[in-house]
Amino acid sequence: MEIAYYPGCSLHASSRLYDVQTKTVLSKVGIELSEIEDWNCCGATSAGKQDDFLAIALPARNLGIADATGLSEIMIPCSSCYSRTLVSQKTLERDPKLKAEINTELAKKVEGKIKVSNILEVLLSKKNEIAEKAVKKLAGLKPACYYGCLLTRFPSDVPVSDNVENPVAMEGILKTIGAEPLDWGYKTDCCGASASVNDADTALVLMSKIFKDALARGANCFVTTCPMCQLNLDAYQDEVRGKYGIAKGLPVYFITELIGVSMGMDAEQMQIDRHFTEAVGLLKELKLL
Amino acid sequence: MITGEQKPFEEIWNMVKDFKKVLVFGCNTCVAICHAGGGKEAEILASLLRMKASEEGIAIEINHNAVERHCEPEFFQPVMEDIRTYDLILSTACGVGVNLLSENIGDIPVFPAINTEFFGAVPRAGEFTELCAGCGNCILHLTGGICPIARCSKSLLNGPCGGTNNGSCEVSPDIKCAWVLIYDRMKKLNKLDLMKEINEAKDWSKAQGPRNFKVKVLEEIKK
Amino acid sequence: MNDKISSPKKGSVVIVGGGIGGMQAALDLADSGFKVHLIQKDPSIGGTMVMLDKTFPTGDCSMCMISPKMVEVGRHINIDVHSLAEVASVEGQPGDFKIKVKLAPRYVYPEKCTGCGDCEIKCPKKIPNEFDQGIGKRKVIYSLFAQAVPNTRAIDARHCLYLTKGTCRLCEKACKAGAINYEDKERVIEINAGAVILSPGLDRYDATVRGELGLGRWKNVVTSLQFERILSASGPFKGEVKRPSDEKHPRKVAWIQCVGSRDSHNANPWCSSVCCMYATKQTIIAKEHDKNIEPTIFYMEMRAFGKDFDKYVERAKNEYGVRYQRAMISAVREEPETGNLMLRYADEAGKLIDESFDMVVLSIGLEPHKDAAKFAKTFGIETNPYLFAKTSPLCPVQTTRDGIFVTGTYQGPKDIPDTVMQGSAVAGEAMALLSEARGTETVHKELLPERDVENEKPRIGVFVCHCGTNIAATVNIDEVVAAAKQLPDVAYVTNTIYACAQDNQDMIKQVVKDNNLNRVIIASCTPRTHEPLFQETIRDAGLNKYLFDLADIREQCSWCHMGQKEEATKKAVKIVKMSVAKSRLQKPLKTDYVGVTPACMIIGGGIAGMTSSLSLADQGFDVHVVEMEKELGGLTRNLFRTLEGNDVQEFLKATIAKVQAHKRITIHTNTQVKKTEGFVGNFKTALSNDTLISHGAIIIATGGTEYAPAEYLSGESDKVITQRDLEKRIASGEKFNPRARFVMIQCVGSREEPNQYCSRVCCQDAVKNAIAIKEQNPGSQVIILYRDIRTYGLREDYYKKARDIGVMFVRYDVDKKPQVEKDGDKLKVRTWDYMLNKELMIDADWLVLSAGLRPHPTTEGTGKMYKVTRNQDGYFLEAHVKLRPVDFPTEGIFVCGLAHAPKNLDETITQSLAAAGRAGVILSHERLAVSGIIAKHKKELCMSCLGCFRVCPFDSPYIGEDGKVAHNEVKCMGCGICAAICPAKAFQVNNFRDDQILAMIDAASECESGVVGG
Amino acid sequence: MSFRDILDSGKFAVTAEIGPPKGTDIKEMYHHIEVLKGKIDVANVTDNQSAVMRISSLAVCKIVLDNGMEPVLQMTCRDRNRIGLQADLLGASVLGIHNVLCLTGDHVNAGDHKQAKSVYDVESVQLLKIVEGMNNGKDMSGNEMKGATNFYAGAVVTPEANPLEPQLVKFEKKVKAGAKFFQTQAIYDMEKFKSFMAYARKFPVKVLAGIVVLKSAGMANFMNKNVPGISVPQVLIDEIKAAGKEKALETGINIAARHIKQLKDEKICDGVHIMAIGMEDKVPMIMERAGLL
Amino acid sequence: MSNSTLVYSVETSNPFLEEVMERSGQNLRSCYQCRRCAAGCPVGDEAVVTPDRLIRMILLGEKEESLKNLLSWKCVACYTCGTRCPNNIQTARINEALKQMAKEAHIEPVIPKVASFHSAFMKSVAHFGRSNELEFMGLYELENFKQGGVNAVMDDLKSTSKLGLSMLKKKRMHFTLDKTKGRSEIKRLYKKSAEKRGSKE
Repeated sequence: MEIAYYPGCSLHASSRLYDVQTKTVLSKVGIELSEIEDWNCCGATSAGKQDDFLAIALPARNLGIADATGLSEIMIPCSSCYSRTLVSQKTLERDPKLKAEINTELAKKVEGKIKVSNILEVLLSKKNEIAEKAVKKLAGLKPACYYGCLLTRFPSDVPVSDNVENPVAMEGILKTIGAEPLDWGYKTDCCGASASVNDADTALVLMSKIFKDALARGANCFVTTCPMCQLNLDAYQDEVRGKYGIAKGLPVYFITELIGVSMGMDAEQMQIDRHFTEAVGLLKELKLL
Repeated sequence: MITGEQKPFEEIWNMVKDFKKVLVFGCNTCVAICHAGGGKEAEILASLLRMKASEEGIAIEINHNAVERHCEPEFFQPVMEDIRTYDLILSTACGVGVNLLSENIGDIPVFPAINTEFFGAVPRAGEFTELCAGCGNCILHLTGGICPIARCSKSLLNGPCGGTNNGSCEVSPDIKCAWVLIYDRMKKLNKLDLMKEINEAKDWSKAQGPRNFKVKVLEEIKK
Repeated sequence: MNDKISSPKKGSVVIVGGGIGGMQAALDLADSGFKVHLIQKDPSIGGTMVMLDKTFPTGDCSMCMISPKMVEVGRHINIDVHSLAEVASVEGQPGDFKIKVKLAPRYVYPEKCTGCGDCEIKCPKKIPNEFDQGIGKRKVIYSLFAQAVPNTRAIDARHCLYLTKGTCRLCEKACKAGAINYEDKERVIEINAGAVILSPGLDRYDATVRGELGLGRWKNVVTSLQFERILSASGPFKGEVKRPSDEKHPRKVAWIQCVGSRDSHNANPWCSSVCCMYATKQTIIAKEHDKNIEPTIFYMEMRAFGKDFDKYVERAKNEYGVRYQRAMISAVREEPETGNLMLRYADEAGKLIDESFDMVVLSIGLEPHKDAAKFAKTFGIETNPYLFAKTSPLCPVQTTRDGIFVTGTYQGPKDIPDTVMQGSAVAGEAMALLSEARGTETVHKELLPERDVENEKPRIGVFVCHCGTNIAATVNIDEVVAAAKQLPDVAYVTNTIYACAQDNQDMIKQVVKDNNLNRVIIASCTPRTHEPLFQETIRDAGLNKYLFDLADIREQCSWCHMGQKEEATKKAVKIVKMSVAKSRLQKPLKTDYVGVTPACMIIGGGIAGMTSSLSLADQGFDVHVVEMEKELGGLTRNLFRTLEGNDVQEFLKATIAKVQAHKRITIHTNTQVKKTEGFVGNFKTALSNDTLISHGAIIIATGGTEYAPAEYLSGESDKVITQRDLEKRIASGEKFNPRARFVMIQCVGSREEPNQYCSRVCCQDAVKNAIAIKEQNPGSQVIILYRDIRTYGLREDYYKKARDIGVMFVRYDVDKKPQVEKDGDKLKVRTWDYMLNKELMIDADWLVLSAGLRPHPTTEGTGKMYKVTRNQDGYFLEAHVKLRPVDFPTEGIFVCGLAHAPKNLDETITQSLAAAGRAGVILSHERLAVSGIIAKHKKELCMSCLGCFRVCPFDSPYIGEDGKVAHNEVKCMGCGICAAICPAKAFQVNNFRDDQILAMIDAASECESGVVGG
Repeated sequence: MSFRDILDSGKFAVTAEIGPPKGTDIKEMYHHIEVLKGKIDVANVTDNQSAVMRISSLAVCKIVLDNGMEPVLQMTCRDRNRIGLQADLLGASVLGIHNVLCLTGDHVNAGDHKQAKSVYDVESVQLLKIVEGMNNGKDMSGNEMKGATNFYAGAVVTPEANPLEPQLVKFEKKVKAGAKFFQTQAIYDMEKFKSFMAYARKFPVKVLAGIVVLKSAGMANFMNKNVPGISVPQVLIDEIKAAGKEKALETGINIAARHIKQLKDEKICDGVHIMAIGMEDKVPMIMERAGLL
Repeated sequence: MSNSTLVYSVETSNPFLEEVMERSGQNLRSCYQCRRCAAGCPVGDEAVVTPDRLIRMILLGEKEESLKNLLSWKCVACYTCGTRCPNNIQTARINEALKQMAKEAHIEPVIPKVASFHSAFMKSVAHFGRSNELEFMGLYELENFKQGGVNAVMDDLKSTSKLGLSMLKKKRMHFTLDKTKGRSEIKRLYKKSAEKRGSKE
């Protein structure tokens, strides 16, 4: 099965490992990702904050390209890109005038027919296959599944496939491969990724709350699908721990690398060594690597 | 009517506990109406005492009876013979009844089971209010029909004291200041001038007990 | 309505849904000559109210209030309860509907099942108990709750091991009555009825949809209904307030209001109307159960709009220390170690506060029931966009299909009294529709002549019931039988497995005849449910029914002394002894009858009185409307449009025309009541126009008045007007300056001493007028200064609309009221904005005061004349705030409209129809039976102390012409208060005479004389 | 100059209270007399104030007199019947005490002997008449006495009572019964007091305004709630509150001084009666700040 | 918050309110002050003004205070407030509108670094069609320099360079520039956006 694929800037850069993992794992369950050609940045949070028009128009160009592929579905692993693209698509659906205006500037016009999916929706559709391919059960792995803001909350109303405030897709998938996800209180709270560079204090306080709750509930790692969140929680962990006196650090996994591990892939294949916070040790401890 | 309230049960029990045969004797007039000392209350009290006796393991025979009035000998004379078989009469009549029975019964003690209160009106079911003190020298015509002797806690005769507080008495916010009531009433009756007259100090001689009087007509007839 | 009905109308009514509203309608109809089919989807009737612990403001146990009604419905000869039933289709026309009803299999023969519950004990499978909202468990063969009606078990086929897997059959073995029927099948029956009443009740918002609130996630977050079950003595914690996670006693408990309500974005846009009050009630009851609890209610607006509601809230605050925090909670977070819940809120000053609570209760709102859409289709009625049945404020209980009526929460969110009111209202509407068919389908029982036993020596028969194992497992029945045989005057003793089973009823009748018994005692369960049944049994055997006595050895013995066999048996023997002692002194009592004048007098010719009069006249009764003013219409004359936009003046005109044209209605304008004498069924009234009228019932619809404000420069400036003035100006087409600036002030003369009540209508009026102004001139400025906006129920839509079109709402506090100053011919209003914490200064061209409602000045006099009480605010006090909202304690007198409390037009119309329905029940009888259990007055013992006269709630003692107390037995309800208070024992209640009670006490204590210890 | 002369002269009079102690230790009372001597015009000696039992006011009046200050004998009707009252009046007269303030007296309910039988054989108005009679050489029953008294009789009035009208009726009666001067209950609202004075000025009597120093906002609130006839306006309470806890007393003293000054400067009444209630030491300071010393 | 009296009138407050409503696409009028947004705002403690109060300020016409409020700059655009708002008001969108309006009114950014960050990001996208860390960081520091001089840059570099170093170490940063070929299209979109904004000013 072929699905259109929009990696976004991060998966080409700071989170390249996620790009690798996603492609590898999905191909194992029979999904072939076809990266759309000559895509551009979605505008991310910045466009939303600075320029209403571009916030819709930049993703629109990608949507036009995607529509032109003739494929029925496009998967966007990055939560920010997913959010921007989905909102753009739904906004244009509601606002034909704006759609026409943008389309005049585009080589490939937005039609609006392609289904925009996040990675969890795609993984969920292959839950049985993932379970079948899982040769290792991730027993002893107690992840706090972290969805972040952008997967279920949007700047304007769009249909959300999971419970907005208590999403459970990630837990569902992880359970099928034998992990023991915990319920906790900060699944969808903001980690402050967008502020970590320009307003670090704010970002640190938000992260500290997330860490404290996950640790108090006995989590031994985070799992996420958002490259921003992953980078933020992973890279700033020392600062958060130092500033808020948090005793323990936690590896922050992409869901894809855990699925990969359960499918029997090693750390190198999954590029697990590219985490800022040591992430291989726990898996080794649990005899998963 | 005369109002009374039953004494605390413990107090009654302490009066009764050393006797062997006790009659709880009710009066079916005034104190029956205020549910303190009628035949029914006498019966209830007798029953409570029996329970208490049984609880304490003390053998007392406790019975009850009642007549229409204790303040007139004619009413209790018919049961006198029976009453004399007891070694204690616990009267639930008012103080008048206790006195009169004591005088008539000889050497058997008569104890009060109720505290006699006052002559009362019944503004509402179960509520009794003192409106007259029986002082023997009525001045209600000067005070708009509201008695400062009975209803002012200091029995003042010339207006409110400084303790009147938003129409209430300094003794309790539940008591209305009689003089504020009188003022309002006099104002309504357009008699405020009368209120400005100084009332002389009260002649308390008419209120000094023991008092008695004779009905003049009957005196005449007797003659 | 439809005058082209060719076939004759049917005298029966189908009621769909047996909650409190449906039951009220069923009883009113069945009591007034109509056959009722009550269709209930669940295995028992009862609806939502049976799940509640206590109801406010009286704190009465909900079950204790509703259970007698359920029993009455269950036993009523003219009500057929079809449980586990659903309507499949409705065909036909008003007066003659054909209704197909699908009966789901019960797997239990209802006629054989005695409800003993032995099967339930044996059933091996437990599933979550939906009645306890999933907190507890129940068996697969079950009754919905202990007091279920019909009291037959049902098997839940989805979970039954035998029906799903083919093994088990334990219930069949356990049932001594042979009532299990695994072969049961679905059946369809057809009912032919004249009218259909829909009262399917409600569902509750599923708060798990909003994950941030933690329901289903954090154990100590419960819904308000779950909390209700936690409070309930029959609930999972037996009434102890515990939290689910660790069954510890919570100290700090938070209520979060508006969960699922007033949220057009994520949930339901409407206000559920009931949550503010039930949350307040729950805090009070919780505090009463456990004084250590510290309740906090997080709310947006305290919608205490009903009669005496504000006072109740004040009581919660001041007497119980309930904290009301005006702030909404965004999310509920569990603290990992303690299971406590962290709530964050912004206080009034804008400060963010984190506060930890031991438990959180979500005040979930009401919704139309889950299959409302399908339901509407089945019945062919229209719904509003939210799937509530579509009605009009002017015809509040009529659906869009003629002959089909709606009541209760299916019409819109509402509380118990409003539901009961609508129950009686639909009954009245159905009575009016089917008046000509009244009595055509009901049955009466033919009775044998009573045997004269007056001079016979007592011959008592005692039947000791096992109640399956309910009694027999704890009480040694043989010992009780043996002991009973030794008692004086006992002629016959036997035991029986189920005294109440049909075959045993026949046995008892036979034994009475064979042994020439003249008294019967059954030692079994409670008189509350079974006494009428057994009385009927001995009546069938030719005995006066008052020669029966029930010795309760189940509720009062085997159930409360479970596991103490010996002591329980001893107690059972004593209970039987007491019963025998009483029975020996029993005398046959006569049931007297009085005739009924089939006419009603209605005091007040406003919309309330007129609505009642039309309904009663349509029901076929003569009506006298007494109006003190020279024209009909009352306060409705000042009302022009409803919030929903209906033309009120048009409606009023039409109503007056109908009243004037109706041949059964006599109108007395410019007239007042001089004096009324008599009692229920037989009143005689002299009017000020010297007419003398005879009537069987009275409806007091004396209305109210509008408060004429003295505040805020009223009278000093012609720019200060009332909401009513403004409505009139708008209605008369006045064109305001397109940039006119309006300031409206709410709660003028309401909700503060001495008028500590909400006038209920003002928020709607303000919103209505504000919308009208903004729609006329979008550029005008309308600012509403309010304390709480109380647009309850579906009215919330209009509040939202007002905001959306730019009406500005600014809250003020009673301690910091707005200040108004004159500024030339303009006005300046200063008020405090609690959001910005600063003073606002607003220039106004118009100041519109929302002046409240007051009781009509005649209320006091009318109250005195009929000896009916009024509440603190001067409105008439109904017999029971929950279940008898239009009745007075005095039979035959009813109340409706503003005389009862402030209310909106639709509510007045509903209540007026209800009053007509209730009055119709009485007037439909040719004669009224007077119970044998009444107080008897011995004049020779009486000393006229007036104790009885003052305390009797029914006014049956009176001061006779001789100046002494006399007693009107027709009015007597046999409550016995007079007998208790009478110092001279001049009053004795039949069958509860002092000699009987004393004989029972003696029998129990075996104490023969007054001597103890000696 | 005697008290009567001072008032008749039109001088702004200042009186204060000496409260007799419970017990025989009178050191502190001596100290108070010392503090006040030469500053105030006369000292009122209270009579079992608030129905709390203390040294008799007559005895203390004598002590005050002996220490060089003129006393006013306060006399209530609560504890003595008409015979006792007259006997004490004669006693006072022969001891050289010539000012008497006639009061009805607080109910025993307020005091420390709640079970006592209240007397109230006569009350304030009648007591004034008794004094008047004795000044004319006759006792209450009209019997001629050997030697008349020469009392300067006064009474009290509550200008801020609620309702006020019945109090004013009584005020008139007191004037009629022979009261020559009035000492008022504590006043705080100048406007209200002025309107009272406008009324009182119709009668030939001297009025001394009662002054009680507010020690704290709490005390003000307490009095508003619990003491009949006293109402402290909110602005004064706010003023004390605003000053903070430390400065509350200071502010209270300033308010009292300010009021006294205003009363004197605007000639609103004839003097003030300072009820120090345990703060006799501060009276000179108040007077000083009011510009009276 | 100041305690001075606010003189309210629709005439004066409406133009600003309407503009915010139009630019943010949010119906502020529907707010009934439940304050859920305040309670749920993750930066509520830091931002001084919470969404509810910001909405009220705009409703009541406190234009200047609204344009200078700290919340708009602290907002992390998590959309919690709007998601839970019963009246569907996304304060994050209001914040975006206010910042743009502030910029157009030449009001200094309350937190300059936030402005620099996003403006740098957008410039970086304009250049290559995609965001490239190195280039973006360069632009960001340049913006920072414009706003706060050398100190601001030095301050920032200390923390960011540390991160950059570990990113390099973990092979999570790359040096080849990712570019979109259809950059002319993107330029046209930028131009259009500028035109649209221009027409508003």
